[in-house]
Amino acid sequence: MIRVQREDFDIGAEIEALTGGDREIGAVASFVGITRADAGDGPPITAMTLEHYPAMTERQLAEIEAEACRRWDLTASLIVHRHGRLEPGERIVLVVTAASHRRAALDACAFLIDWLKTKAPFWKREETDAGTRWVAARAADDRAAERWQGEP
Amino acid sequence: MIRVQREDFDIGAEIEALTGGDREIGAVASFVGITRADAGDGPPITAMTLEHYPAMTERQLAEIEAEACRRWDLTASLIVHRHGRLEPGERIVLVVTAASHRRAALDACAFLIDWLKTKAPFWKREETDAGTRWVAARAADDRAAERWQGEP
Amino acid sequence: MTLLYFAWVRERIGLDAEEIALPADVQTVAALLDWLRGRGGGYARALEDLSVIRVAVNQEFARPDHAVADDDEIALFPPVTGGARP
Amino acid sequence: MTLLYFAWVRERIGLDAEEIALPADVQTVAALLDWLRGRGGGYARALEDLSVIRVAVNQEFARPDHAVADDDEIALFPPVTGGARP
Repeated sequence: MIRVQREDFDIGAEIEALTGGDREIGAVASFVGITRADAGDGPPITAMTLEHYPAMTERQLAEIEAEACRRWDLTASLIVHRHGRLEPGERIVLVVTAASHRRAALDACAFLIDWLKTKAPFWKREETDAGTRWVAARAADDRAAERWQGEP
Repeated sequence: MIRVQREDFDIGAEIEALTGGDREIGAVASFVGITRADAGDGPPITAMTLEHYPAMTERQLAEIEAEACRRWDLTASLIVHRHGRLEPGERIVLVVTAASHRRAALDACAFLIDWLKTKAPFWKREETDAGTRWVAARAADDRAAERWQGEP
Repeated sequence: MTLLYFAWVRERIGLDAEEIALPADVQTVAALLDWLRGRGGGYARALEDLSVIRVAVNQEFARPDHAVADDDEIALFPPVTGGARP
Repeated sequence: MTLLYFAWVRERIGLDAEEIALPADVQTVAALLDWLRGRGGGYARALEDLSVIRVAVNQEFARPDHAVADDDEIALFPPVTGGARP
């Protein structure tokens, strides 16, 4: 299941709605990404705006979720990604994967978040006290996503 | 932070209490283990009782959490493990790891749950319609935990 | 043809979407980019470095030699930067 | 000395804990297990196969040659089976 939305999400409620009552599930892995102020080599980030191309973003999120379900034996999965303007400390993305066994849930969750952080069709504009700028793509993230090629 | 308790836990509330308001956190990984009825090669499990040695269990959980904090740059971590009698569908264990970056949170969470599932000082007695039995240790789980030796 | 622009491509062109009538000799993504750049102004500024321009035809990434047709939805944008910061 | 028993060791011995006075010649974990087994009954049944008995001295796993003393807390149990089922 995928959702791209402006609103925040409730982790516990999302996990419960996805997995509650399913007796096949033995393992639920989840990941929450949170907006940070730390910019590494620049002034602190005061806000970040995520722009997206709704039809394409939803299609690609659905495709990567289907890919995870092909690679691992998942009972349920969920991607919730926010768009719009986010301030430091705000949740930005949620991935939940449920399976009978822990390895499938953990590996699928890591796979999805690596993809989302690097390949998801979003563009980021960061605000700092020095102004705003569009973030350029990072090679390091592409390498993290490439870890999965050929696996499992 | 570690807790061994008989009561259930609330995933969203635990994550919020652990991570809320910390501006260093960019990634929160979590894992929930749930009791399953599926016994693989035997009759379905109707309940499972976890026995533990409180002083030793708490000491070992604290040690493995400290080990995870040495191996990865974590901002916060939590292990909640239940004991007592659990029926299929009940939550049994929660691991939460928070870090600035996703790789530390994901890897530390997988490390902790591998350890908990295999090395945590608990003994399991399973009930089925055919009777009850103590579960024997599994070599496959030892191998999963050994994956971490020498890492990261 | 529907054209969609995102991120700084949108800002430089000054539009988020427009409908155009495709000239008969514009039959590929590369030709479309050339033709748009030829409009000058914000189009020329947005498309001055094609190495940082990505194109989707009907919501799928498309290479320069991909065919374009009058009923396509074509989007121009910079390389995606992923969801969250790493 | 405090002895604690867990899981099926506890069930076979029929106690979860007991206080004993340690004989002077029982100075290691191995000697303690031999001495307990010599009590017969549930002790003999619980300790018939020492390959599936683990021992903790003061909450730390201990090998057969580990020293034992009268003020120790010593726990006997089967190999741990981990928290959840895999």
